Amino acid sequence: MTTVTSTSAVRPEPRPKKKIAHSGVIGMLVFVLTEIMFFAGLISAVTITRSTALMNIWPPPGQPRLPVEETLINTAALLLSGVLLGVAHFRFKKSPELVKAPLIAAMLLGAAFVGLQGAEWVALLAQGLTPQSSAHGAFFYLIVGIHGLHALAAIGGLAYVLRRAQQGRLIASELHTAEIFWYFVVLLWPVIYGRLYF
Amino acid sequence: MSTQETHDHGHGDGHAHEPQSFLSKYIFPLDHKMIAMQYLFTGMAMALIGGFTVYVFRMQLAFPGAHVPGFGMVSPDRYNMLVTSHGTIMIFWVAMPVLIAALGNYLIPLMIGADDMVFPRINRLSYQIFLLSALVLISSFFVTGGAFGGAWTAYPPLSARGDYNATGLGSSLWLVAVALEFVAFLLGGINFITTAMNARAPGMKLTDIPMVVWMIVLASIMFMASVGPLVAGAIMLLFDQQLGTAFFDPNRGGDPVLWQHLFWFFGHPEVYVVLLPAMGIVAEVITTFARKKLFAYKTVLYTAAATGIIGFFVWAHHQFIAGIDPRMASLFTITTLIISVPVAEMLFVYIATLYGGSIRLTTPMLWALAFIAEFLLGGVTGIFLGAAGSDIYFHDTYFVVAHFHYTFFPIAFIATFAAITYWFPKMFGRMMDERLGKIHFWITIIAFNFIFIPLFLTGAAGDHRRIYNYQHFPEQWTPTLQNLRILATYALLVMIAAQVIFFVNFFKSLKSGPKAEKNPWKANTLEWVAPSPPPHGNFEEMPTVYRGPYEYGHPDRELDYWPQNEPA
Amino acid sequence: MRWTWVITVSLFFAPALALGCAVCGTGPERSRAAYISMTALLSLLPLTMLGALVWLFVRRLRRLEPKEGPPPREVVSEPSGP
Amino acid sequence: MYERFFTAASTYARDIDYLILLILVCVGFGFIVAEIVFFGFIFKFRAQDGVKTQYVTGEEKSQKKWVSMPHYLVLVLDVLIVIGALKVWSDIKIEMPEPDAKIRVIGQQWAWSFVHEGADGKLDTADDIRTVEELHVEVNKTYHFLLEARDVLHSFSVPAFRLKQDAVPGRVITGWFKATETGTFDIQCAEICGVGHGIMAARIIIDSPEDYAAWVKKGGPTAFWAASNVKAPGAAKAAIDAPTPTLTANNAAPLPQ
Repeated sequence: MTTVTSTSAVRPEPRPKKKIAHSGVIGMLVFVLTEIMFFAGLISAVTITRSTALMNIWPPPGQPRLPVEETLINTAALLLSGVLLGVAHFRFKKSPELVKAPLIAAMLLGAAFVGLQGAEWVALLAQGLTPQSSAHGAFFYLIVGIHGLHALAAIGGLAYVLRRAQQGRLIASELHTAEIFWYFVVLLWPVIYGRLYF
Repeated sequence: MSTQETHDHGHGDGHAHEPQSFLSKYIFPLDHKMIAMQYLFTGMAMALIGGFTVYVFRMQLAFPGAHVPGFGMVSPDRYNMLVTSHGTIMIFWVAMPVLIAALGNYLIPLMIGADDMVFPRINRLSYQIFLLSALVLISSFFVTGGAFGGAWTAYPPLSARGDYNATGLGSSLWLVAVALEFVAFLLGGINFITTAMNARAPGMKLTDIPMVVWMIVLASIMFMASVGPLVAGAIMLLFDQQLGTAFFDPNRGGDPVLWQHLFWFFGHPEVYVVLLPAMGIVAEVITTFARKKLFAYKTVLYTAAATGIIGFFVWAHHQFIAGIDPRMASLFTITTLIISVPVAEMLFVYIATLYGGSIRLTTPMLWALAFIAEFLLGGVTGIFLGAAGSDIYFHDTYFVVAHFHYTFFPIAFIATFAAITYWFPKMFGRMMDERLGKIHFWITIIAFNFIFIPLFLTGAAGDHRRIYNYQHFPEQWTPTLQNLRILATYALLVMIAAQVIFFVNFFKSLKSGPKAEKNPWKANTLEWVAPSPPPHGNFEEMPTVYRGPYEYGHPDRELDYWPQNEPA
Repeated sequence: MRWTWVITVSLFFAPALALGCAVCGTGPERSRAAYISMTALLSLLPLTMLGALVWLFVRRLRRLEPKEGPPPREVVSEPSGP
Repeated sequence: MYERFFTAASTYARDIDYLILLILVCVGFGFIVAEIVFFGFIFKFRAQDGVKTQYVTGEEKSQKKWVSMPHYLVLVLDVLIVIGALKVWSDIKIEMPEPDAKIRVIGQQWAWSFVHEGADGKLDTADDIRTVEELHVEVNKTYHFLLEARDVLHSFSVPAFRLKQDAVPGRVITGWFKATETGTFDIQCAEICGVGHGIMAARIIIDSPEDYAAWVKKGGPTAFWAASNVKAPGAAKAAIDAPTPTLTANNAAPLPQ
C-alpha cells in the first residue's frame, strides 16, 4: 500500500447550502412511507386470509356483502376533495388568499366521506357484520376504521392550514406538508376499496 | 401525531438560548443532548431490569428448582415471563434507545454541525412516548397473571389467548408497550433523516458526513420501512386478545403463520437496524485511535446500503421449519448467505483500516476492537442458521441463542461501551478512569465468552430454547451438558458483577473525573469543536466544513489529525 | 455481479421441478400464491418507495446545483507546511 | 463427524451432519484467517514514538484489492455453502420418498400423542394404536408423519434424526423420516407452547421388525416409562395443574450418573 497525496484537502470556501425540500415536507414523506408499509401489512394480511378461506367463499357464508355501489359515492367524494386540494395548491401560487375556498370544500367533502362511512358502519352492524362475526368483518372494521382515523387527522391538518390562511400567515411548506398527507389518505382509499369490497 | 409535523416545522431553525428552568431543562427539554441523556439513562435503567431477569433464569437453568436469591422459586410460568421480558427489554428498550435514539440524538446534530434537531418538539414527544412505553411494560409485571410469557416473538395462537399463555392483561400491555415504543422511534427516525438531510453545516458534502451519522440514518430508514407491517400485526393481535376477533385463530378462519410473516418482516431488518449504528461507532473509534483514514469510505457506505437493501430479503429464514413453502426457503437461503458478503466486507474494511496505523489501546479502542473480534464469531455462526439444511437441526436451539448473543451483545453492549467511553468527555466534560475502564473491559469480555461458548456446545447437542428445566429430556439431562450450563451461569454472574465497576467508574467520573478539554482524543469530527459539554445550541461559532472526517496522518501536515472545520 | 443473480434465479426455480414436497399440499394452492405474492410485495415495496424518494431528491439536487455554479472541484493538495 | 458426538439415527442425519461439517470448514477457515490478520495488525501497528501513520485512502484499485480479494473468497465460500445447503434441503424437505407406513403426530398443550397404523397398515381405521408420549417405529422403513396441532404452535423435534418441523393448528403438515438404528431417543417440543413447554417430552422407540410386530400384536403402549429411570411426563403433568411451587419442588431430580 502506498501513500497518496491526491485527496481533496483544499476546497473552495463553502457556501450556505440550499435545501432539497423543506424539513416538514421531507419528514412527512418519510412518515407517509412508513404509513404505506403499515397499510401494505394490513392489505397483505387480508389477501392471505382471503386465500385461506374455506372453499374459497368470500365473504364467509352468512356474512353480508359490503355495499359496493353505495360506497362509490364516498369514494367519489374523497377523490374529488383530493382534486380540490390540488386546485388549492395551484391557486396558492397566485395568492395565498385564494386557497381558502377550495380548502374548505375539500375539508367538507372529506368530512362527508367520514360521515358516510360511519353511516355504513351502523348499517352493517345492524346486518350482523361485527368484528367478532368473521375475519371478513374484523378486517373491514380494522382497516376502514384506521383509514377513517387517518382521514380525521388529515382533516385536522387541513383545518390548521385553513386557520393559518385566515390569519394570512400560511407558508408554502405548511400547505405542502398537509397536502402530502391528504393525498396519501385519498389515494390509499381506492386500494382499500378494491381489496376489501370486492 | 399525524399533524405534528405541520405544527412543528416552523420551529426548526431558530433556537432560544436563554436560561431555562429546571423543568424545561431536565424534564421537558427541547435540547437534543438532554433528550439523548434521557434516552441513555432510561436505557441503562432498563438494562438493569433485563440483566436481573437473565440472572434469575440462568440460575434456574444451572440449579433447577433451587431458590434464586433475590427472586425465589422459578416456576415454569415465571420462567416464560422472564425469558420474554429479557428478550423484549434488551432489544426494544436497551439496544434501540441507546444505540439509535440516545446516540443518534446526541451525535447527529453535533457531528453535522447543527445547533439542534430540525423538529425539537417531535424529538421531545418521541422520548415521552418512549418513557410511557417503558412504564406500560413495567406495569405489566404487576397485573394479575403477570407479564407476558409467550416469548418475544409472540407467536399466536399462544399469544392471542390468555388461556393458552396463562397471562391475562400482561400480554396486551406488552403489545401496547411495543407498539408505543415503535411510534416513539418512528418520530425519532423522521427527525434523524430530516436533520441529516437539511441541517448539515455549510460545506459538508454527503461524503463528509461521519460514518456513525450515516449508519444511524440508514438504520432509521430501514426501521421506518420495515416497522409498518409489525405495527399492523400488533394491532391485529391486540384486537384478537381484547375484542375477540379471529385474525390469527385457525378455528375461525384466521391464520397463525401470518403473524410470523409480519413479525419477521420487521424482526430481521431490526437486526441490521441495531447493527449499523454499532458499526458506525466502531468506525469512529478505530480511526481515532489508530490515527488512520477510514479505508475506502465509499465502500463502507455502499456495503452499509447493500446490507440495508438485502436486509429486506432475508427475513423468512426464521421460518424455514415453520411450514412455509420450501421453495421460498431455498430462495431465502441464498439471500441470507448473500448478506454475509457486505457485512463481511465491512469488517474487512475495518481490519484494513488498522493497517499501517499507530494503534493506541485506550478503553474505547479496546471495546471497538473487541466488537470486531466477537462480532466475527457471531457472523460466521449465522451461516449455520441461514443455510436451510443445517437450520433444521439448529433452529430454536441454544446454538441460535449463542449466535445472536454473539451479534447482539457486541452491538448492544460492546459498541455501546465503546461509544460511552469515547464520547463521555464530550457528554459530561470529564474524563473517565482508564484503569477501571480496562478492568471492566477484560472481565466483561472474558466472562462473555465463557457464557456463550458453552451455550454453542449445549445447542449443538440439541438443547432447545425456553425450557425451564431439562430433566424431562433424558438426552439433554446429562452431567456434561449440565456442567456447561452451570459454567455459563457462573460466567454470567461474573459479568453482571463486573458491571458494578462500570457504574462506579461512570458516576465517579461524572462527579470528580479530571476536566476534559474540547478535543481530548485529537479527533477530527465536528463534535470535538464544541465545548465539553456543549451548551444549549452546541457551538460557540457555527462550524464550516472543509474536508472529510477521517484525515488522520495526512502527509501534508505536521499534526497527525486535521479537524473538519479547520481551513486549509 | 450478474452471474450471482443468474445463479440465484436458477436455483430458485430448480427445486420447483421436484414433484413431492414436504409441506406442499397443506393448504390450497391459492394460499401459497398469496403468501409468495405478499412476500414479494412487502419486500419490494419499501425499496421501490425509497428508490423513488432518492431519485426525487437527486433530481432536485441536480436542479439546485447549476444555479450555484460548478460544483467544488477536487483539487490536488499542495504542501501547506512552513 | 457430528455423529461421533451425537447419535445420528436417520438416513438424512448424515446429510445434515455433512452440511454442518462443510459450513464449519468453510466459515472456520474464513474466521481463523480474519482473526489472525486482525490480531496481527493490532500487534504490529501499535503506537510507537516517532513512527507516523501511513496515509491510505483505500480508494485506489491497488489498495482496494486487499478488501476485494477476501470479498471474493467469501463469495466463493458462500456459493459452496449454498449449493450444499440447497441440495440437503431439497433431499429432505422437497423430495419425499414413497412411504412404507404413515403415522399421525398430534401436539397439544403439553403432550405429544401418536396414532400408529394398526395391523391393517392403514391410518384412521378401528385398529389404530394410539399412544401418548411414545412413538414406535420400525427401523429401515420410510415413514410419513402427518403433523397436527390442537391448540398452539408446537414443533416436532427429534434431535437424533436431525428432524424438526413446526406443527401449525389448522394445518396438516407432512414430513418423512427413515430410522437407521434401533434404540430409544428424545422427542422434544421446540416451539414455546405455554407453561408446560418444558415438560412436553416424548420418546421415540425404534424397534427391529420382530419387536415392532410383537408390539403391534400386543396392540398397546409398552410400559416404557415404568421401566425407565426417567420420571414419566404424565406425573409432571399432574403436578402442573397443582400450584406452581409444587412443580418446582418436584424438579430436584438427581442427575443420572
